Amino acid sequence: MLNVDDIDLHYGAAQALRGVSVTAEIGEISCVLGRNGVGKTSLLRAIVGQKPISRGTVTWEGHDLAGTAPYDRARAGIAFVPQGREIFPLLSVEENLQTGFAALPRAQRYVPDEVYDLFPVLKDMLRRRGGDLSGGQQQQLAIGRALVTRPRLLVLDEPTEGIQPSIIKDIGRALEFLRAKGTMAILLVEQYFDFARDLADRYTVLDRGEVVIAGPKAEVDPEAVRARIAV
Amino acid sequence: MIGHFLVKGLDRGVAITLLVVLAIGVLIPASNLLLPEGHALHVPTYLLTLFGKYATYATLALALDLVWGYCGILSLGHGAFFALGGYAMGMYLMRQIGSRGVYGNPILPDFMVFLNWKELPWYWHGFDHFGFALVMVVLAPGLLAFVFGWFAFRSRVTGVYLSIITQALTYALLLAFFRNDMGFGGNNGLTDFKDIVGYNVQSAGTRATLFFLSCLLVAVGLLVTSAIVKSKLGKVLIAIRDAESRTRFIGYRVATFKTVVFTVSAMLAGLAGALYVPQVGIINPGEFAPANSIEAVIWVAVGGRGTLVGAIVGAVAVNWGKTWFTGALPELWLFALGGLFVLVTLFLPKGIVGTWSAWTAKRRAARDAAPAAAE
Amino acid sequence: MPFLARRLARLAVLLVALIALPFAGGSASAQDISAPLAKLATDSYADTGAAIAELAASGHPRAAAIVQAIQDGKLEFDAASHAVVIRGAASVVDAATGAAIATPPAGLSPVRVNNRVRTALAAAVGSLTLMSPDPVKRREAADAVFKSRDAATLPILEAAIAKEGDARIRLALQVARAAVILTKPEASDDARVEAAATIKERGDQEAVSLLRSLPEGSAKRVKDAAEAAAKSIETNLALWSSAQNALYGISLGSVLLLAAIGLAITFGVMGIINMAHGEMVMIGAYTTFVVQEVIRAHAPGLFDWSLTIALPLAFLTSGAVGVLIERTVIRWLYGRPLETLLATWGISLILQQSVRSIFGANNREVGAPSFMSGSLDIGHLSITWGRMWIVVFALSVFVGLILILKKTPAGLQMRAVTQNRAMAAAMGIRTPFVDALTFGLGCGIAGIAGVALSQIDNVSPNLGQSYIIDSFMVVVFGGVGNLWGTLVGALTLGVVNKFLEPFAGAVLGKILVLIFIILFIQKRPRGLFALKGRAVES
Amino acid sequence: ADTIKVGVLHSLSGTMAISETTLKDTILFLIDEQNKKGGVLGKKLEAVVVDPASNWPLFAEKAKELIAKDKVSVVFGCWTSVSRKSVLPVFKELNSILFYPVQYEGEESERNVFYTGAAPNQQAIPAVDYLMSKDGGDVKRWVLAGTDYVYPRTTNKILEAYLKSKGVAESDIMINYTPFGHSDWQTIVSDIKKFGSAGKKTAVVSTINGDANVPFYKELGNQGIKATDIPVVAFSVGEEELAGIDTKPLLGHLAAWNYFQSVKDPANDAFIAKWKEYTKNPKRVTNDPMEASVIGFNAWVKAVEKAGTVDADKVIDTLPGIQTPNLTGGIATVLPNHHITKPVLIGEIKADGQFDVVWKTKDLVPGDAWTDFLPGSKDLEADWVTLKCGNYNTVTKKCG
Amino acid sequence: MTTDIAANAQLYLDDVRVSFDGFKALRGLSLTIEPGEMRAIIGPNGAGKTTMMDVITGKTRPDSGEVLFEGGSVDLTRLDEAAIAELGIGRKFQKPTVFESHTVEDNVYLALKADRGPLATLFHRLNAEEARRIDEILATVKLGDRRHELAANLSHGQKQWLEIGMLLAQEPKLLLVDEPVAGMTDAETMETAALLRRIHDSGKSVVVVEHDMAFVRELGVKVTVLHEGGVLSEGSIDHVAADPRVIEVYLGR
Ligand SMILES: Nc1ncnc2c1ncn2[C@@H]1O[C@H](COP(=O)(O)OP(=O)(O)OP(=O)(O)O)[C@@H](O)[C@H]1O
Ligand SMILES: Nc1ncnc2c1ncn2[C@@H]1O[C@H](COP(=O)(O)OP(=O)(O)OP(=O)(O)O)[C@@H](O)[C@H]1O
Ligand SMILES: NC(N)=O
Ligand SMILES: [Mg+2]
Ligand SMILES: [Mg+2]
Repeated sequence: MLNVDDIDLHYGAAQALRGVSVTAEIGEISCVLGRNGVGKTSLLRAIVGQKPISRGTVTWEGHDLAGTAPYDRARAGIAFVPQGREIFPLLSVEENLQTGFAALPRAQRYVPDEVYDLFPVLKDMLRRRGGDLSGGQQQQLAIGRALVTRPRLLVLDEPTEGIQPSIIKDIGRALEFLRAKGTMAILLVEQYFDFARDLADRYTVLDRGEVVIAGPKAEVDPEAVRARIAV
Repeated sequence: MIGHFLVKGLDRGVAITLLVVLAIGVLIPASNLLLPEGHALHVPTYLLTLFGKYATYATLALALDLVWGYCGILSLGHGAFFALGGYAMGMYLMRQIGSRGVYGNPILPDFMVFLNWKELPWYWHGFDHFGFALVMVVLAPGLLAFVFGWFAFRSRVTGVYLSIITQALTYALLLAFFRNDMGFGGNNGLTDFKDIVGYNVQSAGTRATLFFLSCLLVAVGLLVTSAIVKSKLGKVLIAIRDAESRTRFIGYRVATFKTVVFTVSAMLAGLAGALYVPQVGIINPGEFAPANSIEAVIWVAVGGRGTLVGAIVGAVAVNWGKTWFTGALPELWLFALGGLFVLVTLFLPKGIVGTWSAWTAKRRAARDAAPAAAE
Repeated sequence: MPFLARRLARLAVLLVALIALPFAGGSASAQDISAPLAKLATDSYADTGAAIAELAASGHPRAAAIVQAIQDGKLEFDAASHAVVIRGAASVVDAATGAAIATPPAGLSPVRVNNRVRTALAAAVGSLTLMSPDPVKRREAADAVFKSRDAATLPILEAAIAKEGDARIRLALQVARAAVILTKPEASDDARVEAAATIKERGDQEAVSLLRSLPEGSAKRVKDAAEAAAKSIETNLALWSSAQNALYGISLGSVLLLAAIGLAITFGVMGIINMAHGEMVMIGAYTTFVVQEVIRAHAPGLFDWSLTIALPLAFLTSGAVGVLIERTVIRWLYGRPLETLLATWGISLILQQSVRSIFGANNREVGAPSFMSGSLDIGHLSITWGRMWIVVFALSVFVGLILILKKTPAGLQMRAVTQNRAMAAAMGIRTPFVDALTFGLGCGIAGIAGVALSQIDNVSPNLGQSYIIDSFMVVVFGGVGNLWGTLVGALTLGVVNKFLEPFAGAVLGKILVLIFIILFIQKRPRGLFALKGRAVES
Repeated sequence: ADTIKVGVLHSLSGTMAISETTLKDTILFLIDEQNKKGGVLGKKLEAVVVDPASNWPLFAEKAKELIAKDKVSVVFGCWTSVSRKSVLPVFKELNSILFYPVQYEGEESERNVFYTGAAPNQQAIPAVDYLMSKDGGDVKRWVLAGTDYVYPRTTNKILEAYLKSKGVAESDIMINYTPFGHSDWQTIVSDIKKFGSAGKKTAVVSTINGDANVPFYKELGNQGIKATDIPVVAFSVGEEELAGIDTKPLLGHLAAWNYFQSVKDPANDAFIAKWKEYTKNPKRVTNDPMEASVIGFNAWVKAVEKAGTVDADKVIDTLPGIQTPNLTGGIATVLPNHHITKPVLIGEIKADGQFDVVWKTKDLVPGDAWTDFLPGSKDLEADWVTLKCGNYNTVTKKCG
Repeated sequence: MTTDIAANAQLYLDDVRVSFDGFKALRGLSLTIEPGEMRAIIGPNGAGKTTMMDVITGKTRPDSGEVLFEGGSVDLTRLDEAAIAELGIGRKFQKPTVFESHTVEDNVYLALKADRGPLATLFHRLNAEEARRIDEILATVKLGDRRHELAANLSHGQKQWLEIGMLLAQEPKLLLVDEPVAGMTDAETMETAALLRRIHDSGKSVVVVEHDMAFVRELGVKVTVLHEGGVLSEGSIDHVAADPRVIEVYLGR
């Protein structure tokens, strides 16, 4: 399980996170919510190792991740679907997916069928360059690419952004399926509240870099959350 | 506009630099002319011309920084404009020699005589008039930059592609001027000048004047470029540098803007070249060498790309280092200079001035924050 | 060349004598050779040349040995006594008799050889070989007669033609015979017209010159036939010459390709404006030099293998320097591509000066293994073996590199890392390792290019500087980030250059190529093989 | 000062470092030797070395620095003509002395400069004469190939005029220019081959300079152009350049110089031995510009001793007439036109990278500043002793 | 008659075709926007919505077809991006692109409607009216407190807002808005809808591309559904939402 404990994060002199704590358990979907610029992405960057934290700890499966490089975190089973898709523009769709092989033992270096089941469009476009895809197609590719690494922690930053309604539903079903498999912890950042509410086992609401609401689904009133992010 | 700008627009660094440059422009020649040779503050003549050369390099760096630092056009051929200005001046100086050449030909420069040229090529006409030469000093590089820029920017040649074709341009000019058949003195270029507007180029007074003019050109160049970058035009240039196509989508004609600054920058470079030639006493195709243009880029980078003052500081610092190292460590100076470049990139990522201003900004922020914290 | 002709005439007489010898029952007695031997002792090139001819004409049994000794630099003379001796491994023998001399004179000095003497030697040795068992020598002999056109050789030529088994050599002999007949005013017009036709077979520039240099007063019929033959050869040669130009172009293109291909990785793929690229090439060339020095000193027999041995070593050396540079400098500059220009320029200065300090400022000698010497002739096309191998080598390196980049996981990772370093790390790719590997690969490839370029260019501290601009031109012209573009770009520039050079000259040709690049980029602002579409803009 | 400063102005980096570094070493070596002998005028000599980095304006700047800042008494330096042209105004203005040790195109005689390398009449013309002779192969057809700059251009202009005066037809002369550092010689070498297959004995006169020579000779060797077919006589290729080439395929090609390392002479042998010892390199070669440096240096030492001062004006006036042995058994005399007398030697390349001297002028040839074969210069004369002028016109009887 | 339609339309696309290396991104797309009309465009990922905007703004040249502006008086396919922008067509990009080394404020300042020539910009001074407009726009996009910060330091959503602000600053006649509410909270989504409606009410033509059905519903305007480079369905939101083909390819069950 992932344990983010009381972390601070700075961009130069500006502080983006103040004493933030979050957890994500295997077999659960933890949702992080908040308005624009409150620090959601910053939190995820701290977890995947793209941005160093200035205080606190991030532990994954009992190991403190301090000083662990992003690629070693990936190899430890953490997969990331970033905001803005971050597709490798000049690699073909297939090659984009294959970048995930780096974190895998030789025997597992193939693209699992569930990726194509979930996003059939990728199968049609294997040879097209990632950068040529439409925005929504790229988003699908980003999620598919993360799944290739068979993660034990899946970190998603606004995965529904730019995706057509039917596929958002598919993604929702897929996340439920992955949760049900019980091999994976899922940390989901979302603005699309209805989508988050349907999936969340646990909420964390951020405001101005601080946690303002946190707790398991049962203990948190969804409407309070909705109100909090509507300010 | 200039008036308004002088009052309001000039930031402190630029203002201080202006004053320093002008002060140097007056004090150094004064010391050279007025103080006796042995005096502690006497600046010897060879240093005067050396500093004069640095000043012209500083102007070239300014010109380059305008297009590279602010508009993202990495020109690897700016030396070409400098050299063209230099050749225009050199042709004037050559014509001034008159019949004092070794062959005593009143019209033809020596190199034409001994290669059996019978008459002056057409493009040499007019250069006996100082005014005409002066016009050509800005016109030749300006026109070349305009035509080159017009086509390249219209075709949306950007990034390294542009850099490399500017390099191809200067390289082609190098080879062309190098050809004796071109009538510019081939590899030897133009040299052995006698006088300029009637004054002996080697006389102390001429040297002092040229030095002063070089400093003045730096000052004017700095004033003009900082007026440009402070204006809305300057902001557009930066926008083009950051996101060219986005700039186009909000309605700015990127090609026009680029062509304009590129041309202005080339003209400034041409003026610098024109002052360079009488001070160093020779202009030859070597000035078109791609390596020279790359060096100019390096001056800017060392001083701090996108900081006008940095361009000046970089040009002077690198060249002073080069002068010093080539004399003091003739066999090791490449290690010293090369090492300097590596260290600057690693430890002063924004160049000397860029890093300095980031540092002072930080201190100012800390100072501003301190009273707030005390409240 | 009357001198040559005269001498060859004498040789021909000798040849006739030699051929006739067996049939005549060996009654011919050797002449006295004291006169030529005396000439050899005067230390005058003119006398030496004459002496060689006389020796060859003498039919003296010692003649061959003496001529051979001059050629080997073993013939010595004593200025005081005019004694002429041959220096053997352990002893000195009298040139005229072959008898060993117990106490050779003290002031012996070698009979000196210059071009004039060398020509005489070649003729003497060569013409003795019109019937030589060695086909190469026979062919050379035929060419010698073709050039001399001496009527006296006709009988031997005819004998040689009759005996010749090799069709090509027979043709050469026939052409030589035709040359003699064509320029012999007393031959019949029919024979001379026929000769013109035979000479046409030779088909080269020399044949044209020959056909155009008929003696005064030749019949119009003969002149017309000769002119027609010359015209036809010239038309044919013009075609060959375009093909030859194309071949030169491809060869120059391969050199450009080799020089640029490492840069296609460090600059094209990684986006580092690598001004130290040329120095990586230079390091490869110096590695070759060191390898050859070691081989010369310790295992001269391996010299033909020197390049083969140098290749992996150059790859490793340049590659290692590349990795070192990447780990110490470049890695801090990702995301600041323009600053790589500054840093690598500095590095390039340092590397140049290092090499200058270690190896000196001068050129160093890198020799060619035997398989790279000489030239390969196909029809009227000619390409030197060295360049031929460079073409082959450049293409192999290219193919290898394409395979690495497109077909291996490492290649995929390299491309991923350079396109989006942060995301590549998030996918589990060890970015520092891949960065170092990619830069090392680019530099290593530059290093092996250096091995090849050491064969055709200076091995000096400036070696890199002379390729850096061309390399950038090629990569950019072809389209940054596209290896195929680099290939086609290099070959195009090579061929364009070679087609411009004959009429524009080398300097203007180069200027025109640069203008061509500038104009071309206007048409295709992202190079020959431009990547298009959204993928590029993002 | 308790030392006499001697400036050394040779490129130690950049394209010319290949050639010039050796000359810097030579001057340092000579200074070392001189100091062992007690220096000059009882003072030790002190070298001031700077690096003008193959950058022509930098030559002028460094020359100023040497004279004005370091106050050197004399400067040994420059290789290319353009570097000399660049420093000329400096030497004139600051009135100092430059010894220029490289063969050059002539057309110059300056009061402050002493030219110890060959003028065209001390190299080019004798070389052509040799090739036209029986010994040289009775050459009838000529390729004049050079790097496109003033030295080759002028030399070829002179040669062209000279050849025509000897009755060579226009169509028997091919002139070709290439850029500095030209490296792809395929086309040109094959053109030469073609030009040479016209049935007349053909030779190449090469004024190809610097880096371009190695690829040129490599291509010659590979295309199989043998010296017995088409000899190449070079004016800028010496032992130093050959050290970078495998010379076996080049056997018999020629060079015209005023000195070869292989010349058997006691002075030369001694010099070579000391040089190798000084450089601690038994393979280190010597060459013509080195000899010119040696002559220049020794002449300067003699002149200073004779004048009893290092004062530039006095030394300049003392130098003409000074005689010093050259390394090939003759005596170099400094002439009133500031050039010197030299023997002309033709050497053939040997397999070991050395030259075999195959021809030599009987007498020393005095250097001629203004050639007799160009219309603009045939009336000019230089004489700094009686006429006090570098370009006296014998027709107008005026100076300059 | 097509010409009649064109003559009355603010924007007129007829049979526009675009292909990339053989892939047909637009296959005969026709669309007419009336002056002062607001239109919502939806459609599956890859349907060609962004490509359509690329065609209108001059980024992509169509292989064939007509793209006319202002009653057919201007052929947009012959103009470059800057000229089209100067005609009064503004665009918000799907992926936010702002001038990262300019402050938030300067980003808006550069976008403000004004003479775009080099000389005019050289001598331009920020006047009071412009300052007021900038304040107003920054308030609208809620970036007033960050106006002096570099745009590079904004979060993803804040950049989206800044893009909208820049679009407003241009005061275009026709606004093309690609996914304006991606990454916004539900409340912000509604605010944005209101903002667009206000702009529409002031007489501007607006084309909005979105996948957020709640937002589209809130706009309450005619909806065009694109699919595989052509129009699949058109009408009110309720109409298209009930279209089984739209449900099949887009909305899902
Ligand atoms: N340069 C290109 N090369 C190949 N295919 C391309 C290129 N550009 C766009 N496409 C394809 O064209 C189709 C249309 O893309 P477009 O971006 O217009 O879709 P969209 O409707 O905006 O989708 P989304 O809702 O996901 O943003 C997509 O399938 C995309 O992959
Ligand atoms: N590279 C950066 N440099 C400086 N400040 C930054 C940087 N990236 C983000 N910030 C600031 O840090 C704060 C948190 O940003 P973050 O990207 O984490 O927000 P977010 O919650 O993900 O917002 P959004 O919903 O818009 O994606 C914001 O105020 C933003 O302006
Ligand atoms: N003077 C010369 N060789 O340039
Ligand atoms: Mg975010
Ligand atoms: Mg889209």
